[in-house]
Amino acid sequence: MEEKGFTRRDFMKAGLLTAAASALGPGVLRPTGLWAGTSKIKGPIKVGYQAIMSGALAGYGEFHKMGVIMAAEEINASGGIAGAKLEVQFRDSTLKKPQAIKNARYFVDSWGADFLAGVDSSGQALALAPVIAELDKVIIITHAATEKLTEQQVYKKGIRQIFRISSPTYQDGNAAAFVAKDLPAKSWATISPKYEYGYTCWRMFKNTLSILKPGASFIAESWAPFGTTDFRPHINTILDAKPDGLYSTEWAGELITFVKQAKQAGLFDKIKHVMFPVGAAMDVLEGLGKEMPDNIWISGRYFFLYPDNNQNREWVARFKKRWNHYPAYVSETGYSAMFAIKKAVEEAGSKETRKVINAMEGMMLDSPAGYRIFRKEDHQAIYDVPWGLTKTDPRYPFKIMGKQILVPAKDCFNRPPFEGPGTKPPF
Amino acid sequence: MRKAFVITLCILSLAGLILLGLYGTRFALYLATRIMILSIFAMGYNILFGKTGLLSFGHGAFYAVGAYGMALFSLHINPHPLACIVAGLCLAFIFSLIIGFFCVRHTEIYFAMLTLAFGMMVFSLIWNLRDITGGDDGLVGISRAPIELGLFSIPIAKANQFYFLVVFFFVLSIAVIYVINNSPFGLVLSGIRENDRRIEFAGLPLRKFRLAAFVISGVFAGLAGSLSALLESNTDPFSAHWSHSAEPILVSLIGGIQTFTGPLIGSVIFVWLREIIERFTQNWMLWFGLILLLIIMGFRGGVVGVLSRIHRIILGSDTQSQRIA
Amino acid sequence: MTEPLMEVQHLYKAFGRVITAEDINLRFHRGVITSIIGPNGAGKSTFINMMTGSIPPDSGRIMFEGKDITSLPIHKRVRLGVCRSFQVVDVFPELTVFENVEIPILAAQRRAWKMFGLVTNERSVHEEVMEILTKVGLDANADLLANALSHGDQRLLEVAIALAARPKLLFLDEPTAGMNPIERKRILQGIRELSQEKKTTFVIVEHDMDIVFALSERIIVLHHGEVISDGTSEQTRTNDRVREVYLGEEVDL
Amino acid sequence: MLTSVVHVCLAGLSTGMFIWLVASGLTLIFGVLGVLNFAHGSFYMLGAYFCYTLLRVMGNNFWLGLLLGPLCVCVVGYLIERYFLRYVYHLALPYQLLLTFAFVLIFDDLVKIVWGPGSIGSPSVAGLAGSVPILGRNFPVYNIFIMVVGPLVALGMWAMLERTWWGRIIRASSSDREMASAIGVKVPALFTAVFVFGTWLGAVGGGLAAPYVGLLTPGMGESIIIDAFVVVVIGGLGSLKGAFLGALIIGLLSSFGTRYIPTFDMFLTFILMAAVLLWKPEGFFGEAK
Repeated sequence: MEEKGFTRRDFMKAGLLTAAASALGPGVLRPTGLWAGTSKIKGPIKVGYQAIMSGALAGYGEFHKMGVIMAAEEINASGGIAGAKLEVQFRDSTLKKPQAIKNARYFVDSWGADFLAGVDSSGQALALAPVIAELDKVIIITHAATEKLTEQQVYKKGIRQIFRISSPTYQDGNAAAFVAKDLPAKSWATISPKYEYGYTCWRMFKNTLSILKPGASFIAESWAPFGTTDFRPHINTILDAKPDGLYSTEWAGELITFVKQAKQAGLFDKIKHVMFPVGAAMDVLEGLGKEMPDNIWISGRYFFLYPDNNQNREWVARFKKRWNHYPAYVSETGYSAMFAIKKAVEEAGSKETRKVINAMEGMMLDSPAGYRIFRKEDHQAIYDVPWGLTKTDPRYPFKIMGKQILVPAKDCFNRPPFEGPGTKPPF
Repeated sequence: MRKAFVITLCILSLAGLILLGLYGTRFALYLATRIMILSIFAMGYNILFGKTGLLSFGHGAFYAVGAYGMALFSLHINPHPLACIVAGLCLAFIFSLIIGFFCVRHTEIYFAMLTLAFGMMVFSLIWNLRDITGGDDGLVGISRAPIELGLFSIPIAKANQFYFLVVFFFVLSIAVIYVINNSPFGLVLSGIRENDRRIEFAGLPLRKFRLAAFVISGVFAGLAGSLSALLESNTDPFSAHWSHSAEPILVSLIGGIQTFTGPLIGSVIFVWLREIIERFTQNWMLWFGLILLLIIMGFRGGVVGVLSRIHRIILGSDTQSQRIA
Repeated sequence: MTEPLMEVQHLYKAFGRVITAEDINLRFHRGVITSIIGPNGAGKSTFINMMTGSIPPDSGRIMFEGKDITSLPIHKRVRLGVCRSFQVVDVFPELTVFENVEIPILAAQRRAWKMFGLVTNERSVHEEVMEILTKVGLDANADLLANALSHGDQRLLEVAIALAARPKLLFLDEPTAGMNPIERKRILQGIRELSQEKKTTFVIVEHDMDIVFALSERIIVLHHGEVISDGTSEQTRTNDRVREVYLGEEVDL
Repeated sequence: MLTSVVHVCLAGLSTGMFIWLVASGLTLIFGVLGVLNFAHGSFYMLGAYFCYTLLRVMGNNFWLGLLLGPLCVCVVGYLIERYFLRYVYHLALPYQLLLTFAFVLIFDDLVKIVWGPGSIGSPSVAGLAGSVPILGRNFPVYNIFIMVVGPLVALGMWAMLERTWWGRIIRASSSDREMASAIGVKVPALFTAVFVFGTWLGAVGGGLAAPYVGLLTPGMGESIIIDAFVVVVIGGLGSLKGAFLGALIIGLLSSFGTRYIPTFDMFLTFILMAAVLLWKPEGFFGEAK
């Protein structure tokens, strides 16, 4: 009961702060030099950031870097973190776990990092957990989505150094089910990646949707191995099953390939309700351009047209000016991670791990994606990301998220203690 | 003279390893541990590659099998590190025996391709048998429980404690591999590399010897894998991938294929060089590729080969007695 | 007479339409130096290959010391005592001369599987190696790499490796090819001496008729896979079919 | 049911032909030069990127890009053979494999540096876009195009090798290098020519792949090279006929495997590869050793 109470209080706090912030208006995140006068922290604040920078997913590393570098520039231009300079070093995480561990150890033990951030792969994030406990530095995960990280490693095992600023599989699985329940589709199928991320999201989607809409059926699954370039056999599997709706957690280049091949096979004509939980990623939208069909449900960890407020609009404009690019979701999470560090250090008045953790637990962060609260129990950032339908907009050379539905994070994120009744949506 | 020199060098190296363990920073210890694990992998592999002359593209599978065997035993049966390592070795032994039984029927490119196929089968199994292996997440939460030895127990949880456990296995492996290389059996393996047909006419069962070399190298790969699972406290399915199988080949090549110390020196350079490259660029593949190119085009004997050539020139000694076992 | 060392019964082998062994029936007795001759393509190499296990016969039986060895693999025949040398140099090129001979002796002394123990400690093996090297006159070159030897010495080494397997029956495939007269003399002398020890029985395939007639106590002539003559050198010289077969060729019988 | 089987078949055939386009050059190079070229995947990648760039420069003319792009890659292939590979022919297998592996690393990063790390969506080909209905389900025109080009390439190579003076020389040199040079064939020059031709085939495969896969990524060669290896192996190393058949089998196997035995799709491919190596290592059309 008490744990539930915490949650409620956090949300109330969030609500209050949201109100307060909107009263203050935009520009909360603007560099102001406000901290120039506060107590100084010794030496620069060093952040070791790792992401995939080679191979087929190298584009993600690039997007991470854009957001992080821009944040560092803004923070340092306005007097740094409590007077201390923010320094960031990047390393290629590849997809292999030993590489991620070596990077983390290098950052902390050799380079002297005060914070770690980044990480794309869920497997790597899980492998890093015990290492983080040993190194005793705060890490902010900006992409890896596995719910096991926060539920098991942080909540159950108590590795409090781990925080996640990006939305987890809940957004891809549970939130999708909330959207799907209002669609006329009754039978669902999936083409998803043949690894844990794909399996987990589909399981979550199925579980939640079958509670929300008892008549729903799940009739076909086809799993595409990592690096699939030919989705036609998978598409055939789905077309044979004739479902009303298709749910697919394919992402990055594979989603581009899949959409193109599905379009050729006429999949979008036969299946009217299609959901891509990671379809709102910039690389996918830009890569597909006009070839992305209209009226597909897409979401992501952040979409640059949401929230539709001045703060986000200005941030996107700044980003576009700096990089000649729209921010991808990892750009936003990377950017916000730097500001999360800034805020936590300044609130703690120290970069000491214990104090920073205490400051960050339950901390509210105002960010381009809106208000985030780091849930105290599992250190998962709670923030809302919309689902929406793709549509053509003459202002952009690619499809954007048109009609948007917001499933509030508090309604679709699993809740501590993560087991037993009332911990999984719907509540 | 020469023998005394080698013995002095060995003692100095061991002293260096111990001093590093006592006074090294945590990152230095970590890198050194990884170098030693890679060395065990590469030196074992070189029994098959450098000694017997068979190029395998599937030994990553045995590394992975060792790691998963160790991890499964630790998570489900008993976390005693030595028991877990033995479990990993047993599983690696069984796998290399079965896979080797098929693979040693061929040599050269056919052997390489067969090992590639079997290695990727293991990779695919690890990836797909999620209930057992955890899929791409791997097995996490492998603890470094203290080694209980009846009356007393040795803790290995801390980096420097674990370092000494790896040093123990590292030195043991070097000794065992040295003896195997210089045993009658090792001489037969050299004979197989030089002229496999003639081995049969010497009255020796060629395939059985090949299989034995295959299994020995597989078991050392398993040892390396199970130590790595303890080090990183998780298992990685990519360790069974062919690209990981290529690592001991690269290492041997950098150090020198047909030398005893080649894989060892190669491991040091491989890990260290990559660490250095990664400090100034994220395009490490480009630089690594260029260095590889340089080695193949210019320094085919590897570092050890080049060093011994220099050594020979300085001493002006004859070419025969300078070959390293 | 005593039981033959090796007995070949109704041996038949064909490659496609080419018959390389046509109902061959032969007996080899202990201590008799036998030569097999015949024009090119007579089936001499195939015969050796079948005897030593490289090629299985299509039909027929091979008995060695009363045991059927027709389907035994090469190394098991060697262990029983059937061995051969090769026409082209076939040594272990990057090993020393000593090690070249050491390998078959390790096998003969059943020490080849020993993994834990240095090979340098194998005293009894070393003695036997030096014994054989002395016999063929390579003892001074023991520490050289095999491919550093002259061609003639490599041929000697070839024979030494074959001898090291302790063969009871040794097939020598053109043992003197590419040797100079001095080396040739040495090897012939060696063969004769070894034969007199009665431990090894030699069967030689040779082109050089001088050697054949100087050395052999028995000569077998093969032609198109058939035995057309089998007897002493005198019998061979006077055999009509042999003369017929060799008529078109520049061979001085 | 019928629709399903037919479409699974069609998907398998087009996948097979797609792999064949890459494997053809690989198997030719192996057959003649005896080198298993890891970097073939890089030629495929470079082919795709060069074609794409030229296509962009020259007003979206796919055919002009496909004509000129692979020629640029041929220059790369020439340099590699002439200044690197030539010096390792006499060396053991690992040196050859690792030399070509080094180029994989180098080209993967070079592409990332030159063209950017992100994936690039490739435009569809005018005239070959869209799809046609077959038994009530659409099938892409471009796949049909690939299914036509594949056999044409095979036929062209067969004609070249079996019917021309060049082909005879190539076959002669691959079976006996010394003999060929004894009768006056300039073997090194011939090897360069064959390597460059193989490179061209790989690059054309890449150029054709971009619209097929729909996207270009750094490292795209690595996913295809293993498939191509498998095809070359089960076809019998160096046999063109075998590789063609092997590609069809692998294509169909992966298509039917994905549809009907989805858990072990990748496993099946490697089981087949191992089985062929064990029972018929010379491939479907190879001669016994």
